Amino acid sequence: MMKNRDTRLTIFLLIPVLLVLVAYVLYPSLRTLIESLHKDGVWTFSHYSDFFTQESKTNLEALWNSVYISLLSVLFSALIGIPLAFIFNRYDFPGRSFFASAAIMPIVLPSLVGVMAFMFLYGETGLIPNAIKDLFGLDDVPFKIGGVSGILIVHAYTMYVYFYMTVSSAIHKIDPSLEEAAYNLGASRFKVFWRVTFPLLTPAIVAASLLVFMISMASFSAPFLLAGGYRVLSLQIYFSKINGDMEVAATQSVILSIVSISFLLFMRWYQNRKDYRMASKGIGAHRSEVSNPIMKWSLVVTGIIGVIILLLPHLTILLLSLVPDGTWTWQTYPTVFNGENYRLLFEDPNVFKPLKNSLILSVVATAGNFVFGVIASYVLVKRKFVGKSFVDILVMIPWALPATVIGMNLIFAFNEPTIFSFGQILVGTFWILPLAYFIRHIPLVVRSTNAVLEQLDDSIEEASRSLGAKWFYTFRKVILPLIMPGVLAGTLLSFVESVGEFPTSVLLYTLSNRPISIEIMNQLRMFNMGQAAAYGMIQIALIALVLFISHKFFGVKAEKSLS
Amino acid sequence: NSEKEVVTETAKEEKPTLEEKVVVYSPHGKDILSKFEQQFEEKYQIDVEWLDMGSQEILDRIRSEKNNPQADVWWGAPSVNFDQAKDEGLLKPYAPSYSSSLAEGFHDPEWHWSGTSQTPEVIMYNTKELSKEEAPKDWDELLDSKWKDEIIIRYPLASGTMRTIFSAMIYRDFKDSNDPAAGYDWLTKLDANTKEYAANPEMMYNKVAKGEGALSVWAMPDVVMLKENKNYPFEFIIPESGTPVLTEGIAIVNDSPHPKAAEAFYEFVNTPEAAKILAEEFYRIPTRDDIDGLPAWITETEIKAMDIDWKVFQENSDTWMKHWDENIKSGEKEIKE
Amino acid sequence: MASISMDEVQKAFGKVIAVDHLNLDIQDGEFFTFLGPSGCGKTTTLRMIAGFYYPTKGVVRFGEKDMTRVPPEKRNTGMVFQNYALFPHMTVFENVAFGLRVRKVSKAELKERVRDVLQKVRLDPYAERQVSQLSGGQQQRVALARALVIEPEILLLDEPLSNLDAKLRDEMRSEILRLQKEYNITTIYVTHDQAEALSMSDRIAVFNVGVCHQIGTPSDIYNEPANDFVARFIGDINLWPVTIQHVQQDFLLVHIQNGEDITELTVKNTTLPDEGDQEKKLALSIRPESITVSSQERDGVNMIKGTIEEVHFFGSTIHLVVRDGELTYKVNTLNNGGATSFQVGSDAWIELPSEQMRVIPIVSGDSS
Amino acid sequence: MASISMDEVQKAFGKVIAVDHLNLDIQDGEFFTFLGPSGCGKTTTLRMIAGFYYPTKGVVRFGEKDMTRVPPEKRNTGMVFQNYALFPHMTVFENVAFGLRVRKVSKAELKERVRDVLQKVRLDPYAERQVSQLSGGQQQRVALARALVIEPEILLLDEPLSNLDAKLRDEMRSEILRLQKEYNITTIYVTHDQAEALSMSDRIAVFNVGVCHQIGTPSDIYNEPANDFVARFIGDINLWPVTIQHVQQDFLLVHIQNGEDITELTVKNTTLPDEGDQEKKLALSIRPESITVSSQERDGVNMIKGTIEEVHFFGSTIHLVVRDGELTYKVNTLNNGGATSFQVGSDAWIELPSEQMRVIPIVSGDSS
Ligand SMILES: Nc1ncnc2c1ncn2[C@@H]1O[C@H](COP(=O)(O)OP(=O)(O)OP(=O)(O)O)[C@@H](O)[C@H]1O
Ligand SMILES: Nc1ncnc2c1ncn2[C@@H]1O[C@H](COP(=O)(O)OP(=O)(O)OP(=O)(O)O)[C@@H](O)[C@H]1O
Ligand SMILES: [Fe+3]
Ligand SMILES: [Mg+2]
Ligand SMILES: [Mg+2]
Repeated sequence: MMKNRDTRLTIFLLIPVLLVLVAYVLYPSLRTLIESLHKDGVWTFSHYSDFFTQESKTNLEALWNSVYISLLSVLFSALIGIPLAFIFNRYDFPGRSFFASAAIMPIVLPSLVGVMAFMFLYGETGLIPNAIKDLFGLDDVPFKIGGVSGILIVHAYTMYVYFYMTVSSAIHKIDPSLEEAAYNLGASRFKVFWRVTFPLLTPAIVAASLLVFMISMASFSAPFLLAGGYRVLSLQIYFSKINGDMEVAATQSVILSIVSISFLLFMRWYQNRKDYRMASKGIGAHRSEVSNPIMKWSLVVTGIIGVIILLLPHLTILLLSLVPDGTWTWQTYPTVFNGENYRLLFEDPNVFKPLKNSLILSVVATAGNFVFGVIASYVLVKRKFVGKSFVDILVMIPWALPATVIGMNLIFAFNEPTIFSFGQILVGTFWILPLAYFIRHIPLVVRSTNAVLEQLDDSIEEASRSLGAKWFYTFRKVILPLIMPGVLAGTLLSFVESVGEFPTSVLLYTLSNRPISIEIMNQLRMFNMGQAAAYGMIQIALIALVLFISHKFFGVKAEKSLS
Repeated sequence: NSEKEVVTETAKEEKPTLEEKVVVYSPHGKDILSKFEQQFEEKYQIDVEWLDMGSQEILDRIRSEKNNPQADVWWGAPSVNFDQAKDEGLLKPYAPSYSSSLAEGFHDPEWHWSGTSQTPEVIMYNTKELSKEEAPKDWDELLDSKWKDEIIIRYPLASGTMRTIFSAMIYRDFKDSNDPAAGYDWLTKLDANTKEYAANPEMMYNKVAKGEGALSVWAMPDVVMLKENKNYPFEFIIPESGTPVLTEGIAIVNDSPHPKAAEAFYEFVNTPEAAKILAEEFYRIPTRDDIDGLPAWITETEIKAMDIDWKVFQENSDTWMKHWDENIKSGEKEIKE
Repeated sequence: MASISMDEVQKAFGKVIAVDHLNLDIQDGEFFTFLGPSGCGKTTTLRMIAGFYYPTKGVVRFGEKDMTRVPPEKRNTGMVFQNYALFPHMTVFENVAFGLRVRKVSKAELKERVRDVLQKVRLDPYAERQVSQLSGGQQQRVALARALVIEPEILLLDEPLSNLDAKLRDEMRSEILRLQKEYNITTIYVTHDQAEALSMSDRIAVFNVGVCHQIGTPSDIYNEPANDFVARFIGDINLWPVTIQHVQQDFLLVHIQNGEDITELTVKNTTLPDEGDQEKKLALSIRPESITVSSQERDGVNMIKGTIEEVHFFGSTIHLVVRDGELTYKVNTLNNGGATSFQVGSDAWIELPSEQMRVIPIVSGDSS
Repeated sequence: MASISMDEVQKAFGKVIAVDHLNLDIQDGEFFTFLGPSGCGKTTTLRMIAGFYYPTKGVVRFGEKDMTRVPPEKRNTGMVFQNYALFPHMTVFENVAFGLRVRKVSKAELKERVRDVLQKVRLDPYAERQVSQLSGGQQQRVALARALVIEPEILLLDEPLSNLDAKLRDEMRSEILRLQKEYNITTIYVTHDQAEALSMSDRIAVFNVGVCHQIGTPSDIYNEPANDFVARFIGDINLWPVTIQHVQQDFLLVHIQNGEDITELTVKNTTLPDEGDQEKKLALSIRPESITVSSQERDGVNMIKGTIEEVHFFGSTIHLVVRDGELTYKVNTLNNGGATSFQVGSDAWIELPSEQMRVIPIVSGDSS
């Protein structure tokens, strides 16, 4: 292709994207790769051959389990997230906006405390099974979670949010007349959903599937806490690392990444077979008024009940935070409630420091994610260039690798001066954490932005440019507002994730930027379940506040482009 | 930390020899650390900054900060961790003023670390479920089939305590036979009785407390602490045949930014007064043999320490644990639907 | 059983009333056309029939059955959307096959029918294309094919041919008519092409800003417009405010103000408006093509001499504007060689045949 | 400096060649129309001029400047997209104001100009609506207003009036023409309405499947079509395969096969095709409105007696089909009272004026 302004623009946009990716994703990852190819100081594939020929097959078993759990996690998350997105975006009922926001609360759950809340709720001695047992006078608890089912429940619970958010933002972009056309051709409600709406959501669903698949592959807390010894690859990596086999850990990480990337390539292929740009003539945003009241209200009731169930773990944390330490040990139900934990917490003059740190870190990292994500996504979706798949893979790697591996990569890469860190040693400084958050959450914003961008009719951009708007102006005034819901979905997710981020934080935090998740972890380590829960509540409140504010201030704008 | 401004003002005149602050990495938790921070700052007028995190994490972190160390003192970790760090050249040797009061096993021969407290591993049981008489008295009694599905064990790979216990079980035979087979066999039987491997201590406590299981094995100070401070229905039994006793220690980080202050802190946390506080308030059994007036639960408990060559532990425990993980841990237990 | 009736239907969007007081009765198998200016409520009405909007007031019936709140998928209507609404994730073939798939038509028959209809809309070579790779007109034809292939009871066509060239439009028109007659499909057609409306429809409804002004056969509408809006909207027309001077057995004597002067004309009596309408202002109407024009002097009733002010060449016809004093007359004549003798500025004699003129009430506010 | 020239331009989408060997020279200030059947490459050509597609081969110039690869925002073109491409997140006002905002027009002027153009497209009451709340035609007018308001050097209109009613279309047409003349805007217009094309354009290019068949003034195109495709595409026409029997000074003697018989006609000589084309098959063409018809017996050259087979009523005109043996003649005549005497089955005498007939080469494969 000849050089022209458009290719130049592509290159101009691509360069910063590539720079960031190479510096902070590729370069550190290569170090892992290199590590995995070393044994006793010589280059070799022996770690890989060991992986597959190992006698006890534990690695293969773990690999298989990981894939299996991840696929099921995708399935279950989709089964919760997509219907909820529908109910809360397609039907209007009192309190809709509250429930719609509340539905993303699971992601707010601090990972360890969250999983423990689950155990308190649904474990063998959990509140719900025992309550049912006592209520109906059963001999045994009717159910309990644990093992694979436990992992899956926790995964579905925390990860459906990815589906919920991406699908929510994409639903609004669907031209309602397409669904109308399908109804008109005689398709039943289900058919319309299955044959038209659902396929049109493909970009969003692909995005969410990728995010969920990869995060389950790399998921740590849930298998660690719930499965006892159930073998998954992410745990194997952790144990290899604990056992000091860094090279084996690296090998396992590389294999995990390869599986995730294969999934990515498969999804890309699947999505690219078809076209999702809604290019009908004119703006067909006649809101369909079709509704069957019984159906509607039953859906709505389901949705509301769903959200209440989704909020139970938060309520459990609230409960835990109100129970003073040592008063709920062997008892089935707690008996004493007071603000003791909060009092202890607030007696510490530094209680707000981690909060402030978390906020600053997250804001800095998320701002970076926003800018980078939008540009990268635009380049990936709307521009042509060779090596797109490669860039796409780079974008997803931070999600495919377990967080601890990312943390280790960063340590390897930046505990010596490099050009990418402007000749500074980053490890041990304030900036390493926001950088880590930024890298971790690149895929979130890029993917969720991709999802809406894929649906955008190109002629809108063309119209703007033919009216004389420069690319950047067009981007700011036309494209960005249109894709805002998707961008915001991703940004919000990445912000929320940053606030709660633990696995890389624990490797990289310093005295000056110690975030709230570390604080919670430390309380837990000291068996202060109550104070940890109280801290968790503060974190939840903080995130809820941010959600509320962003809803108030950005929501208005985003909504407008939705109508 | 926050007091920095206040502290730095006065620090200059009083103790000009110390640096302006000392950075401590420790798993001891906020309660202990705040207490000692406050006392140290009062005495030396310099700032104490601490990061509390798991001992494994400290090791990782000191390793990753090798090129520009941030920490001065590493306070609290089983001696094996220190040995490992020592081998990697992460620690600076320092013989404290009280070195004479430390027994042979309580410090590194080259003084790269020294012990501050000892942690015997014990059998823990739920007092609501079992009486003292019913409870097993020794390791081998755990294998009795009546405890089937009554034992809840912290998943051992990620836990120093559990690794120590499991390794010790193997070591009992290994030290003579040089073959872990008998130990593996023992662990297989334990596995058969084990109801569940809890992923973290909190879950384990919770499950034992609520009676999902009645027994566990764990570190004694923690059990005491849970019982005394948190009202858990726990009691412990020191196995008659002897139990591994971990030494927790303190060390100074190589190339630490504040070496003088580090030494001061090193000394400070193992003064007799400090050791007494630790014992009384935080259930830590001191290593120093020159401390009087210790609480009854220490003086009255007879601890029969297993004779352990920690070097052997350090060399083999990874292999043993790996073997356990891959070959012993029962497959059914992991998938509890 | 596919007659449609709408009874006092109103549709409001917030404060905007898109359709008001609409009463329609469309017979089974009828070809019915909605005609009206942009934004007058045609699409809205169609969408109420298809079931995408519920009327704010009023009732929609198919046959005897109240369909007002029946969901669209239960109505067995086929619709061509004004914006096509093609499924972007499907190929042309899949788009067209969608309705048949839903109806569980067998694989073989489905293939057959889709191929068939694609052939009819001249798109058989494009069956496997993604719709985004089609031109505007091709997309429109996919939309048409998709609605036709299911042979619905009711066909709702919202400007289905607006982006096609004249030839193709002709072909599609006959295809629609053929299908409509063959399967006796009640068809509602929205178009802006009056010739199309007049030539295809059994009956036509003329709308303006949410109100239906006249319903009737094409020649009713064309030759006997109910009021000046309809007259003006359908085809070109000459309209002058008029006062009735004298009512005779067969003829009316009417006066048109021509500046200071008055032009007196005789008009056939049959067209006198109803009593009620006589209160309103009246206008005299005559179609431009009903006026005969000659460059030679002629004589007769309603014969007026003027000068040619404008000449427009329109392919087969020529449109003239002839001025007499303050009055201008629009005149259309065939472009048959001789017509070239009409030159701007030259004299022309025009005749307004008395049986071609109508006196009708004025309803529009302005008189542009 | 807004003349446009395209030099051997080709555009391929994968294997599909949408435009091929295109050579165009559009003068500064010219009103140029693209005409052609659906899918023939009009939009593609327009998009190459606007800069949304880069030609696969060939060069696009504005004036002397090679613009082939200049990005769209540097071209100062205003475009009405076939699918409107309105900004869904903006109100009508904001949509229209967009181009002016980009041009940093002062607040007051911007408001003024937007109001002004909205008035012209009759949308001033809708300024604050979201575009999704508009009817199809209203949206189209927003698209038009948005392109017009910036008074670009080049205006590209892709079927800008297809969804408007005749009256509004008339008004919009004059508005476009007025603007175009006033600011001397080079305008390229795509339409399917031939009357529109013929009446508005300075010149017309007729396309078929990617190839341009003829470029010329409206009367060139209409009266002297280059070949049977153009002839057939523009307006109705009678076309018969023909053989030239005899070439005289002024007249050709031609034969048309009429079943077993032969119909002999004399045609004015001026229309004999070029040498090159004589190799090809030839056809005789005459417009239906050029044929005069009478229900009374008449006499003369090229006078044919037939029977009326079909009568179609088209408002101001009547279309007849007259049969003589195997040959049918399409004849258009004015609906002026007397025309009603044409009845199916009755005799008719038609005359084919020799100066209205043309002999042209046949290029299309089929002869439908
Ligand atoms: N992206 C594409 N990929 C493949 N073929 C295409 C693509 N875009 C257009 N075409 C084909 O190119 C040809 C020309 O398309 P174009 O849109 O220029 O037609 P058009 O003359 O504007 O037709 P219409 O009047 O129907 O709008 C069509 O046959 C169309 O199917
Ligand atoms: N969702 C809406 N909200 C507010 N007003 C609307 C909405 N939809 C349509 N309207 C208004 O209702 C009126 C009728 O719209 P409708 O689409 O029925 O017009 P139409 O007759 O189909 O016009 P066109 O020929 O331009 O398509 C228009 O003035 C339009 O602006
Ligand atoms: Fe401090
Ligand atoms: Mg409409
Ligand atoms: Mg087109």
